[in-house]
Amino acid sequence: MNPQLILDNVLSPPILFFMLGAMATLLRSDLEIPASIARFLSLYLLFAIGLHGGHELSHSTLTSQTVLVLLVAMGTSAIIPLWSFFILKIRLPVADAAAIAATYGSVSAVTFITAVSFLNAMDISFGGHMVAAMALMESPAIVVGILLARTFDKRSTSDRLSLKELGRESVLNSAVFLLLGSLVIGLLTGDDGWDTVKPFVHAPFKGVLCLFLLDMGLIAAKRLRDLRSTGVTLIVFAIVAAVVHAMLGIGVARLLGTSPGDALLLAVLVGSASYIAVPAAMRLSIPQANPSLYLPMSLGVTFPFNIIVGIPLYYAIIQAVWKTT
Amino acid sequence: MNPQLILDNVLSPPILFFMLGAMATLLRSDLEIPASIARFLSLYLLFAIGLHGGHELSHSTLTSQTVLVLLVAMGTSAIIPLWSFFILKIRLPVADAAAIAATYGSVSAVTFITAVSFLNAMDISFGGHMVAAMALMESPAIVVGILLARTFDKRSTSDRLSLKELGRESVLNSAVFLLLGSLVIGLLTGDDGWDTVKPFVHAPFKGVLCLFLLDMGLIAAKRLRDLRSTGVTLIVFAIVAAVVHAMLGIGVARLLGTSPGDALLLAVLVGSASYIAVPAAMRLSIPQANPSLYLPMSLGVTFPFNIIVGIPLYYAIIQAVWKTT
Amino acid sequence: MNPQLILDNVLSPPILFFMLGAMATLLRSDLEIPASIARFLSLYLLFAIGLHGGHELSHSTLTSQTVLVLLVAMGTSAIIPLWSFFILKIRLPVADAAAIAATYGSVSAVTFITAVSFLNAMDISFGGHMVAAMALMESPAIVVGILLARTFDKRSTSDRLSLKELGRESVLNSAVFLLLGSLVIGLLTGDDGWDTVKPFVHAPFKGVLCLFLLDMGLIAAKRLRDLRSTGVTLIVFAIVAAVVHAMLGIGVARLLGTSPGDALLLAVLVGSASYIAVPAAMRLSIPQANPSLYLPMSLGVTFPFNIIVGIPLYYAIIQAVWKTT
Amino acid sequence: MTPIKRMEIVIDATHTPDLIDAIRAQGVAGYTVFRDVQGAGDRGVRRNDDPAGISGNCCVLIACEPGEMMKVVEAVRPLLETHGGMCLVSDAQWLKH
Amino acid sequence: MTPIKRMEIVIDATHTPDLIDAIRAQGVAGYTVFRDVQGAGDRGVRRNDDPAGISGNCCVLIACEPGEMMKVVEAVRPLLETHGGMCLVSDAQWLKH
Amino acid sequence: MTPIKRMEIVIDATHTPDLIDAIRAQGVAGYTVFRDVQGAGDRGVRRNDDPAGISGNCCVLIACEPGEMMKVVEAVRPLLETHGGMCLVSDAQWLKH
Ligand SMILES: Nc1ncnc2c1ncn2[C@@H]1O[C@H](COP(=O)(O)O)[C@@H](O)[C@H]1O
Ligand SMILES: Nc1ncnc2c1ncn2[C@@H]1O[C@H](COP(=O)(O)O)[C@@H](O)[C@H]1O
Ligand SMILES: Nc1ncnc2c1ncn2[C@@H]1O[C@H](COP(=O)(O)O)[C@@H](O)[C@H]1O
Ligand code: NA
Ligand code: NA
Ligand code: NA
Repeated sequence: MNPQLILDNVLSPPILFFMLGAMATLLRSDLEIPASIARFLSLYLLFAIGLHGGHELSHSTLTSQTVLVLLVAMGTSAIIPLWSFFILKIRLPVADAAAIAATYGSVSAVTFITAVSFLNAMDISFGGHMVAAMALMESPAIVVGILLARTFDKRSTSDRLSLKELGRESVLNSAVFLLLGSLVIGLLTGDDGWDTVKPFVHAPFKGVLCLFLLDMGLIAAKRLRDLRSTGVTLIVFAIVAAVVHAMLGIGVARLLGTSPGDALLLAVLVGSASYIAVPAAMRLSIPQANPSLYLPMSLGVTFPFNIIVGIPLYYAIIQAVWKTT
Repeated sequence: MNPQLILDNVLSPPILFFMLGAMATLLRSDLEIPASIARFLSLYLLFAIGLHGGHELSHSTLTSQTVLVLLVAMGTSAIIPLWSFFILKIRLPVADAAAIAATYGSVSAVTFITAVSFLNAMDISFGGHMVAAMALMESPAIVVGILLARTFDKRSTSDRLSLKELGRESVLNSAVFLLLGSLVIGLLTGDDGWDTVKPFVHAPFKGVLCLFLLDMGLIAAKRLRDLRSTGVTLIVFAIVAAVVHAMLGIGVARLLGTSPGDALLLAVLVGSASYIAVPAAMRLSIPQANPSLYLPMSLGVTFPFNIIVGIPLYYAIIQAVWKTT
Repeated sequence: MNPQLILDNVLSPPILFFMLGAMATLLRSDLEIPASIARFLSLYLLFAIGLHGGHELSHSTLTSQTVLVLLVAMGTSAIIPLWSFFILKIRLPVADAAAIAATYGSVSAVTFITAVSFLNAMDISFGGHMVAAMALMESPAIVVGILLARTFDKRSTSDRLSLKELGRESVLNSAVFLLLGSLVIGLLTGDDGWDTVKPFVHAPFKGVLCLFLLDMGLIAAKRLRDLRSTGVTLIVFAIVAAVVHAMLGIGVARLLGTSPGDALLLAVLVGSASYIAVPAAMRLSIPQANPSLYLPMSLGVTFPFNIIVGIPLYYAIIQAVWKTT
Repeated sequence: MTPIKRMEIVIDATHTPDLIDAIRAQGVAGYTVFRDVQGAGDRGVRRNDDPAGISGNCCVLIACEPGEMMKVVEAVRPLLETHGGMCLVSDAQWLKH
Repeated sequence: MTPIKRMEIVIDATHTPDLIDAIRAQGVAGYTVFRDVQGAGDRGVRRNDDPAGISGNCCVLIACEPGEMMKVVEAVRPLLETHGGMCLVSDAQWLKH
Repeated sequence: MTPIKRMEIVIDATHTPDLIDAIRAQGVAGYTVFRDVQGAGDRGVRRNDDPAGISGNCCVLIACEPGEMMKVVEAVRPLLETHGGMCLVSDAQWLKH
């Protein structure tokens, strides 16, 4: 594996700002991004990713391979929580195990974007349908997580939970809704629509991402500090799950015969964990689960691991595999 | 009338985001734009419209027709509240009637912008002075509304109200002040000034508008829900007033012999109702008036009606009229 | 001296928006920028200036003159507080004198940017290392100010103050940290990094500056009002210090043989006073000092003086001096 | 001025809508909500800083008739049991206007 | 610690400057303002979400001498009559420092 | 419900972390923080509007055992002496859940 890849990845402004934020927390600087701004930056990113993805989709033809990739992506999002749950249940209460499992079944949009930047920087192409894959991977994990909690511990889920509620949590969740809505609007309005919004959602995207990652660095370092007190097992899980799931993603991509670019994106989707949509849904529907477990794991461990080490690592593996066969 | 026009208008990103926001409210998604962000987006829009309008003005020559259009625009803003007041007074207390009347005399900057986008998308030209017309239409309605309230019900207006206060409410009102101030700065600094601010106020404008309209959709749907309890009469007024006033605008434009583009903008100005400047002024100077009447009417009914149905409808009429004569 | 220079400077959008903001306060308009937005705009400016400066640095070669300029800049930042302190101590308590002294030793990033715009508008070149000079001038003044307070009045500084704390206040202070961090990231990522962030930090910069200055105008006028009650001496100090220090900057620049552009920037750095980094540090480490003295002086007097009158005045002097010799 | 019970409830921002539904169901029509509140308690520090918006609290202030107080308390209790938070009750005078 | 009256007033954000002028006119120099407060009462739900900024409340906290209390209440009353809102008064101890 | 002391402290936003350290050092693990609070007092008007962020206040609400109250007060007092602010203490009932 090529250490240059890791270095190049680390030396990009988004990653460096993430590290600057983490440093600010560790050195106890009083740097802070106002909460409403941070929330807006994340709305902006979802809005921009959605529109961009929708526009890409409007150009791509629906081949059977594309459909297969989408189905497989949704499938992994539904299956990953299953084994994660049973492994986590050995040590943790049902509610916590289910919430963490759902978190790891789902995806991190910002990890995905970082992988896209990585591919762009190396001039490697990838399919426009991968954003759709990402958008479709949020909901199945939420549904499976809730069902697991409800099956193994009735009291752990919110009383008002019905099947209707279930659909609602997984699709009307603000992050999922904005992402899917923007995707559909991008698809419906095609090139004409894209031309009007492009100067707002495309050109400044990377810069906004830097500021967002600065904030994520601030937060991730705080969460990591919180997590230390809970013991090291969960930290290990957060890294092992990332790598194992990414390998699964790579394996599946190989079987489907995708391009190396699509393979990296699939690896990153399968290997990443949600820290916006799923935590918000879990807080509502599995209130017994402790948010200071599932959030810090995905935000403080898996996320930094993936964007700093994971992406170049997975890509090195993909290069090796795609070459040999 | 051409249904394609409505469809094309609806299929533009701003309108689709408005509808996405409304859907989020109706389906009870927890999507929310932080209040400080929403306020900032609206400051940005006023700032951008003002600078753009000022720059356009700095290029347009002051013909007698231009002056006439500006005077007529201000005139309608002062006269509309009169009849609206007497009609509304049949059913409503003086304070409410006056506040609603003022709201409908004034204009909605975002409706105006949406009409401008509509014209741009269809490659129809219009005069740079129309932004000035818009900026000048806020204040007269405020003054007339306050005077009506004070004449017909002394107790309804704020005690501290003097003539000086009156001028203040109508010109120093934050929305009016920022719009007029930016307009004057755009005019004073001309092309050189415009070049420095353009990348911030021009290129990303449409994208910001989408986010703002997403928020407006969220809010409008909530207000509409609130309004249902007050009875259907006011909803009917909110639509009829839009259409009747727009027809008045078209008629006046025809008499003045403007271009079809200017006619649409005049129709939209006369036919729209304020939901920023005037409500803020009414809350201060006619505190007895119920804000849960005048705000929902303009924000929840007239605004969506105009941007979705009104603009293409008015334009179809203009096409018909301008062709026949 | 050429009055045209002042006029041209005043007729630029940023300065006009500053004046619009001040007018809004004086006329008692209710115009207001939400606090979280204002904080974000100032984070954005530091982030953008830092990245821009880092990118410029990555292109400039480190000559002995450059190094000399940086050292001198840091030197003035450390020395100015000394005499300022002893002059101010005649009238004021030790804590206040030390805090104001530190404020004037340090720099105002926005004054610096305004001078850069001024130079750009007149097509005058300047060195990329000047941003580094600015970034390096924040900390020495903070350290000297704290040491002065501690030497002359033990009780005035915060108990927890150790040498380690001292370093922390001066470097981990959020404004200094973000500026230096962005500078380093800009330097590390060079042209490739710059290309990805440029559309966010470069093109819209001037427009954001206008909005920020609108807010600064609102605030500066309020502070000036507050300051009137404290007596006119401090207002006089705030103007005299600006001019005297700027002259010092010009003198030093002449001795070092810099270009006129660099001379203006040095004058503006030496002549300006901090209203973000230093006040924040003083509040923490010299809590006895009254923030309603040091903040209004720099924000309400020195800042407007420099951006409106100072910059063209200093430049006129530079032109005269550089011509004669 | 009349005597009144002043209740203040700090709860997870995510569950504030549920809390409001619960008190409305008891006939309480007046309340005030403070958003974006941080804090610490049994469940650790809540910094209101994560992008999912699940680490913030809200504080809800309710002035209610002394007679209504207990039923509001009982409506609130199950929510606090599941989600954590706190509820303080004190005496105050209400300015009739 | 000395006994003091603790007043908290919830009023329309738009009219908060008037409220502050009114209490200042009574010689009250100390107060604390909480912005962007939501709520519900006789005049319906106030979500603090409209672009005109007229659907938000502020909460003003005033600690004043027991002797001053009634004149502050009387200064506040007409504002609440016209604009709605609420005013609670309770007893507290003030930490002299 | 058990009797409890309700303390509310308004302090400079800049010094809020120090305040929290001070009360934590007294063993207080529960508190609620309201950010971006404006006000006026002996040190003039604090508008929470400057870019350095030094003109804003925070309000910290602490519910603590009556027995703990005095030691918290004593921990808070030196901070208020140096930095200004205010501290009110009143009685309340805590809903056990
Ligand atoms: N003793 C206390 N005093 C003030 N606020 C508290 C206290 N205990 C809990 N809270 C608030 O209630 C929230 C949830 O508390 P908990 O469920 O105990 O973690 C905390 O984040 C605080 O905002
Ligand atoms: N009983 C109550 N308890 C708490 N807050 C209230 C109550 N009644 C009114 N309020 C607050 O005062 C505002 C105005 O009340 P009103 O004028 O009754 O609509 C509401 O939006 C609430 O924030
Ligand atoms: N009497 C009071 N009532 C309410 N809040 C106060 C009072 N006095 C001071 N404060 C708050 O405490 C902050 C600091 O007060 P001071 O140190 O007296 O300037 C003020 O900005 C107010 O927010
Ligand atoms: Na995953
Ligand atoms: Na109108
Ligand atoms: Na200086």
